Amino acid sequence: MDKYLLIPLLPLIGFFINIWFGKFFQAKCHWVPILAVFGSFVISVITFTEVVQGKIINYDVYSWVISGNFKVSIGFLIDQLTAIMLIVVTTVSLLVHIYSVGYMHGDTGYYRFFAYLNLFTFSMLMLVTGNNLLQLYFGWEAVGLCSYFLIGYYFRKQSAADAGKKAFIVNRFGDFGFGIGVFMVFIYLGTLHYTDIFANLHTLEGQTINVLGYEIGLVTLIALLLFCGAIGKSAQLPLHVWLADAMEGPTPVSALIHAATMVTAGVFLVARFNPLFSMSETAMIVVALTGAITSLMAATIALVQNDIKRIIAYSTVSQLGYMFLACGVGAYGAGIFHLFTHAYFKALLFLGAGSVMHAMGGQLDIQKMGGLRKYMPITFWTFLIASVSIAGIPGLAGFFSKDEILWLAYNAGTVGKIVWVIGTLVAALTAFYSFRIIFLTFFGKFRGTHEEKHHLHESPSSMTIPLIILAVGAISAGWVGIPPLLGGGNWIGHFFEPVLGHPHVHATHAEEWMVIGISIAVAVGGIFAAAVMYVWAPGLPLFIGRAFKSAYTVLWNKYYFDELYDYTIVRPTKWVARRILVGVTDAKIIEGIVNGVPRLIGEFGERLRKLQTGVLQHYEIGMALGVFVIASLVFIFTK
Amino acid sequence: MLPQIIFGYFAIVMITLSILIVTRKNPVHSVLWMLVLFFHIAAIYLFLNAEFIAAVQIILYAGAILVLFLFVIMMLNLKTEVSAERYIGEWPIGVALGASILLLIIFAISKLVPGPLGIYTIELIQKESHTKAVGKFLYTEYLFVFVIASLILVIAIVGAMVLAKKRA
Amino acid sequence: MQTGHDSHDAHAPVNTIARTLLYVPAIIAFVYLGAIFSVQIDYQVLSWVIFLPIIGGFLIFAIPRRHEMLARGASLALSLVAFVLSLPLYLNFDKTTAKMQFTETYSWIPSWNIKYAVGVDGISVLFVLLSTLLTILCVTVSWTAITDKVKEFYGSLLLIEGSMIGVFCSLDFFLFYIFWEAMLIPMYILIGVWGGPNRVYAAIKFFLFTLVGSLLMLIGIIVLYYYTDKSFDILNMMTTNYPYIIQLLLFWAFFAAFAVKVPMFPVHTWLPDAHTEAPTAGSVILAGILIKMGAYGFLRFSIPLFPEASKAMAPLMIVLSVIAIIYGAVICLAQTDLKRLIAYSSVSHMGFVTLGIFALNMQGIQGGILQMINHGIVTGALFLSVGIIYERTHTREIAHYGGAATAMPVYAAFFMVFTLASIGLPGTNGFIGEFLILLGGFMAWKLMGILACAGIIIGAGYMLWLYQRVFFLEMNPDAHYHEDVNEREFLTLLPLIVLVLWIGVYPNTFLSFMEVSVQGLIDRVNMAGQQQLSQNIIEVIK
Amino acid sequence: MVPLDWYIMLSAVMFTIGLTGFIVRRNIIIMLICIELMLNAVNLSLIAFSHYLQDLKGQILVFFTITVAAAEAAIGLAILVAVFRNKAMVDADKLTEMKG
Amino acid sequence: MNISFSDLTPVIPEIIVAAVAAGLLLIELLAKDKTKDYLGLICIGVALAAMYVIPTSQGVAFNGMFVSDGYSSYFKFIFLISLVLTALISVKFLHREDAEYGEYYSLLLFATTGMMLMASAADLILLYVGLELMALSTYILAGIKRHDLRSNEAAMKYFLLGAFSSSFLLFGISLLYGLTASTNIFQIAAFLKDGETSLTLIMAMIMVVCAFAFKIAAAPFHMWAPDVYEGAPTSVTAFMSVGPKAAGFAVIGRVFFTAFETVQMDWTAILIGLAILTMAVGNILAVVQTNIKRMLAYSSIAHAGYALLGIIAGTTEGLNAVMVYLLIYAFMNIGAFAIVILLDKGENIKDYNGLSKSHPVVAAMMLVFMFSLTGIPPTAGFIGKFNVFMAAINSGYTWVVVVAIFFSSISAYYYLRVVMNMYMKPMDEEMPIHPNPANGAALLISLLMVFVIGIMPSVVVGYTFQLFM
Repeated sequence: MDKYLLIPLLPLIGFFINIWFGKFFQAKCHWVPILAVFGSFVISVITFTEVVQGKIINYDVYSWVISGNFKVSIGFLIDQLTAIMLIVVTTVSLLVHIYSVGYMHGDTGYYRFFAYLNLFTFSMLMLVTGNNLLQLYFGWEAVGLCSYFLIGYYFRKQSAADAGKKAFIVNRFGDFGFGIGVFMVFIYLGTLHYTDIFANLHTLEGQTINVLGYEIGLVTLIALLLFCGAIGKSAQLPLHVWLADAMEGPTPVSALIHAATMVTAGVFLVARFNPLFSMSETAMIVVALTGAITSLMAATIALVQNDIKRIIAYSTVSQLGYMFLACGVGAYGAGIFHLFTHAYFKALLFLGAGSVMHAMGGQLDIQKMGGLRKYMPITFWTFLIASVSIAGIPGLAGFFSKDEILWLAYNAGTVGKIVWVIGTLVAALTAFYSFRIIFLTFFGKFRGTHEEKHHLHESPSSMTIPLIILAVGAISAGWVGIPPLLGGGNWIGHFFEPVLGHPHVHATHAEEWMVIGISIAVAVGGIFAAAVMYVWAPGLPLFIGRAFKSAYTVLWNKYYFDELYDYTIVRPTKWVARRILVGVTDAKIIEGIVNGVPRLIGEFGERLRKLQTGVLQHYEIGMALGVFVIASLVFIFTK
Repeated sequence: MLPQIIFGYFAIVMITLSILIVTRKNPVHSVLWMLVLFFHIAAIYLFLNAEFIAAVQIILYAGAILVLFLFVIMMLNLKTEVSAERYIGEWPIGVALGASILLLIIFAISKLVPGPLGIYTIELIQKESHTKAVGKFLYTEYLFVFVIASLILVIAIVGAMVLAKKRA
Repeated sequence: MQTGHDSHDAHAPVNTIARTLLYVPAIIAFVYLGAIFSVQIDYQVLSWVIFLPIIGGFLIFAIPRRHEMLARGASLALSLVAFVLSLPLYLNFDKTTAKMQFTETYSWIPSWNIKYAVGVDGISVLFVLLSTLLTILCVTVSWTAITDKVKEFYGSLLLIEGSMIGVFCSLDFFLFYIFWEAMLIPMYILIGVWGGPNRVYAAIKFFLFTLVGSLLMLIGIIVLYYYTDKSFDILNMMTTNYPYIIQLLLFWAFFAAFAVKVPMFPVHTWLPDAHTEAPTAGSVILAGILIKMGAYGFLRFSIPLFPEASKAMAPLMIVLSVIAIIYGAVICLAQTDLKRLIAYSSVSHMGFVTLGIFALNMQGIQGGILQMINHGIVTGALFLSVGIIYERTHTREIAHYGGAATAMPVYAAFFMVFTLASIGLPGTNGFIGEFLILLGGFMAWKLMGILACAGIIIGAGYMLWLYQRVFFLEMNPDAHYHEDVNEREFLTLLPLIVLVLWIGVYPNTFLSFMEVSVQGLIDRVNMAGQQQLSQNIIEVIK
Repeated sequence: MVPLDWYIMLSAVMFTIGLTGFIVRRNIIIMLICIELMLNAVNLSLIAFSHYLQDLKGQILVFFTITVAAAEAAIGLAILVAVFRNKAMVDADKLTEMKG
Repeated sequence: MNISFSDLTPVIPEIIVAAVAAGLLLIELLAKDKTKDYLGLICIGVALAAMYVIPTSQGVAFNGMFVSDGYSSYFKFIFLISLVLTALISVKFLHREDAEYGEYYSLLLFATTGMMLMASAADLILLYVGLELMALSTYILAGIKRHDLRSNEAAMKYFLLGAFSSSFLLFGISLLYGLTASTNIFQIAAFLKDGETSLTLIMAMIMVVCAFAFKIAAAPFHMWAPDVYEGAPTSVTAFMSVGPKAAGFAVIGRVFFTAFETVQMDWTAILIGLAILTMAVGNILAVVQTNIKRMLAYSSIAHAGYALLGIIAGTTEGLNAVMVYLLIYAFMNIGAFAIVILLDKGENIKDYNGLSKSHPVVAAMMLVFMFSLTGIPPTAGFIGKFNVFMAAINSGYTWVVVVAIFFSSISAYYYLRVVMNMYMKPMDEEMPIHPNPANGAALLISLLMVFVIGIMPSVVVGYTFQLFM
């Protein structure tokens, strides 16, 4: 047995052990999952070192589905891209597992929670390690399932149950396109294995297909269809609506699934298919613009929200948009680099938020917090590090990856310039809302109830240790990608080159300095603005809110996307189901005929029955009439 | 010409009698008109060289069947019935139907081409006497049917007894 | 917050699982030994599997009424034996040939040239196995649910089993028809006697619907008989070429029978009533196998017998399938009755099956067959599950449920797996089938393939919503769940879980059975000439 | 010589008169008489045919018809008596115990 | 002209039956025994004896007037089987109904004689006499409960309409005679073959068709059937619904296929119309019935419609199918009536509510008969239908079969309603039954044959094929 096989398999085994026997282990049931993930982590690290040394692993384990010329295997492709993903997934997963020991302590479904986490880890690993589209699809759906389970973990709560369902179904919309994309890939390339796909891609060049009367390039079409999946999974416009609701899940889940790993699968997909995307300019523009607009939209929403997790969630959407933006301008390496750093600081943000919630007894509203710095210093400092990182203050992880993206976007022609402007704007907003959380939560006076205040405490070590480790990551993860300009070697960029290529840079150093300068400036500006509004002039937000009431309302209601979908899709569908299909088609038309014919026959029978009067003479008339009719008909027709 | 005139007489009388039979209110009258009709029929049979059948017609029909009818009519004592409505409400339909069927039959008969002539010419029958000819034919060729006819008469007797017997 | 139930939650299922797992080795040993035994002895596999349940069913009718346990035990034993006897079909099946296997031929009605001829090929063999398996589960799930007229119930069940297997094995059209129709009688009784409140209406509706359809098929069969020089031999019929117009007419005659059984839109309305009102075992049989006979009929008869007509009519069939997929799925959203919802979901799922079949390519047909098996397993399992909970709560109204996951966690887990399989999550069997079907469908008819994909979205919607309403949220105070699944119920569902995952993870076990046979079918279709239904229609849906 | 057609026409007319009477009359006795009338009409045509075809089979059939007519009359009247005993009327259209 | 004994061989079965029929009258008169079960036994014995001699008594007798061939023998079997079954179900029933007249069995035998003569008749005169023998016997049988007004009414209606229809037959025969100067169907056929078709011939044919349509209760000549079936004693109804109907078909099969061969096109067209009308009327009216005897009467009308399909086919195969159909119909229909008789009050369909609870075996048997009448395999009813459909389709009348199938599906509704009442409705009150060995035997035979023919149709199908070889 190969050790690579163990990477996904260990968590799977952990899942099965825990789901069957978890109850026996009672409070000790976290050990099996943690060890399983730890095992995966260790093997991932080993694998990573192998990949760094240049080894590419690509082999099939067994044939999964064979149907005619359709052959797909379960197999592994571990290259640079996968290796990074392995590291991200296993580290964050391991830390979240450990964190959960403290966070979920005493919960009824403790064993269940860990089982799901394990299952998720397995699925995510299957997703990233697969060497073909179908396996990717398998992982894709499986992580969605785990997400469903974990969002709806508190299934007794209506909102949690709804949120889980919503996440699943919204994702299905994305997968709809994704699935068709997979079909198209198979139909036009005859295979779903990455290597074969990429080897044959050139055959697609120049082919067009007629879609509803429009000639569309085949490559573009396939790329966009695959991108549909990415949109769903990575919560991009217009399918982003599920991610904020997904915060109904336990916080570690948000950290693992809805920040660090699963939601980045879309980015991974686009990066994985970079040869395909690169062939179509249209697709690239769509990706870049989608990313940019989503990023802006989410950042603006995050400005006004009060729910700590939701703010972070919108931040995640925004950062994911960033990654797509990167991919869209051809900077796949930068995108994945951002994915890598984002995993740490965003997981850290969530876990920190979890720690806060833990202390606040489940309170999420940052307006009701304040001054927590004193009560939970570790949480404060780690949270601060993450915020600084995400805000893009130089030296920390977030700065390098974000800067790389902005710089490469700047380089990428007109579209690049546009998205660069947006990206820079978003960077400012990011800094603002990140520090808005910091200031409202950890600074100032405590605004909660007395009991809450009494209850405030630092979290147990099982929670703080992961925070610290992640903080280290949030600081240092970016150091692998320090650009040459700043004296680094951009190691990670070179590392990715064989898989993701490297965009050509035309601009000068001066321009690069300018980009860096602007981004630092907006970051600092954002932090400053936050400080002004939430520390020095606390009345200002209220004033601005009043002054731009309509804009505020729109943002507060998240651009009314939920309502839009509710009124355009959910309600009409249910209405059609209830009123038209059940009420009319089935009940009236089909059943009308089905029951109507017998009724008609019955009524006709009752009529006919009247003819059978019992009066002998009438029978005779019947007979004579019979003779007459037969004879006359025959006479007429024999003539 | 004479046969035609005689036939004309018979035809008119028989049709009139038939109509009388079916339209009389009192069944006894019907039966009596029927009796007259039977004599006319028997006479026609004589014209058609079937004197045995004519005799049977008188003996059996007039002598037996009609008497039976009369017996029953007397037995049932139908005073109330006589005053009741004669025809069913839908009688025009019946009449129309009857007329239509008559037309159809006449239409069909008008195209009648009789079959081949047999050996029993008038001369042969007259030579052998009608009764003998019929008898020979009946007791040889149709003996079996004759026997069966006896069974019919048996069940007629049995049936009449079974059905008309008073409550045991 | 659920402390009242937490202790319950914490211990009872654990014990159940622990105790139940003790049975598992015994079951494995039984099946293993049975397999060894049945493979080694030489017997007429198909005849035994067909007639053992039928004769057994009649014998069970003869059991005195007071011996209820005897009737139950006997039917369990019979169904188990039938299952073991059917194992050689799996173990000794030659996957490399498209020919009929395990064939038996005896002269039956010489004057009409009718033979008793049975055999299986890759298309039918799995259904036999599925039938024998599901029957066992039907017996066990009804163990305590049926308390009235016990022997009649089990007798009918076994009669249905035998007839169903007969349908799948018949190689003589007359024989096929006999089984096809004979099954209606016990099924009618099963629904009508042990069903829900509206059972009588449902039973008669079921009967009349199917009867009308199959009578038209009967005409078709007779016409074929004279076209093939007075022979009911199916294999012989398949090698005959019929004039196109005859093909077309007969295709529709057969369509009437098969479409009703499938059921395709718009002749589907018997199904919600029948499924809903039938007792659990009846629903399982109906959903699990009976409605497969329609799709099987398309595969076994319509397509190979009338390849040109099938090709020409395929667009229409595809459109109907897609309508069924979407219609069935959307209408599920409006259902308030647990079984009715699952019943309508069957309409949708069977739409996938017919879509795959009439895609007329390898992926589509293989996917279609696999999806039939899958649907048999999954929907069968869902109905079994509903039966299990119905036995506790005595209500089918979804609104009367809620919070079942708290009271019955193990049950909830089972139901979840089946739900996921039903919505085609990768890793479960539903995915493989649906994927292949959609792939095949998409390859053949792009627009229709896309629309069918939309059905999957709605599928997730209604199933998860159902799951939420039944299992999530606070415990409904009106619902009396009593206890989690017991050993019997656990063991009833376990084999289906295993199959769900087995097919999901390694479908080749089953796909390989049908590969060659399906290839033969496709060759037959491809060789046939092309007759176009109407260019316009094709252009619209392409 | 009277043409054969005339006899047959006469027979047909009598037959249909009997038929019409049978249909329109309410009294069962009259209906029975009408039956006899119809049979006589047929007999007439049979005898005519027999005569014109120079064949005796027709007359044989008439012979049996008369026999059957007698039997029918006997049985019919017997049934009538039975009916009359139970219901004391002889109207056919009042026998409507069973209908529909 | 001498009649030698050998000439009588073909008639032996008829002679046996008729002789015993006459003898029974005497026996009944002389015997002091109060119960008259033994008469029924004699009946059965006679029937069995007749069946035993039928195979050996083949040939033509009385100058070709009487033909005993495979065709007639098969029908005689049907008559005798229905006689046996009727006798079996009558034995205790008559006692219960207070109608235990010795003449009953005698009349049954006479009626059977008449039918047998009809089946064998090759001469229209014999045909007419045989028909009247049968008809008059059945009139009496229908009214044999003389103190019961319903029985009287049934007899009256049956008699008047029967006499009416036989006068049509007679008129038709007379026309035919006038056309051909012959009453022998073979001679008629031979004569007509050369000449051209005249309207008179068609008129004669129409008259004959109508008369026999009356006997088989084909619409619109069916209207007597429901009333008579309902009013007559149930055992007589069982007999009437099978025997005279089969006899009518026997005659149609013989006369129409030979004598009217030249106008086959015309009578096929007429029969198609009649068949469709018959199936429609029978099935649609049966749906709305509440009395099971009446329902079975309409069902019997409908079945005549199906059987006509075989005649319409106009082939030997079609005739075969009709024969098989009628045989099967005899078993299943008398079986159903046997159940009606078995119950204390079995006339109303509501009486069957919950029967499966109180009398499961009885209910199960009724279920089988109902499904057989519907035509669901593996019962015999299916084989019958299948057979006639096959014949009709082979002759190209597929569309008629489609119509038949439509109406056949309607029939499922009312048959299943009985099953539904028995199995799916709660019991209103415990229904007493009157089991007795004779009825039990009839039920058992019917049930067995329904299954045996259903599963091994060769038993009856192969036989008819041999008959025509």
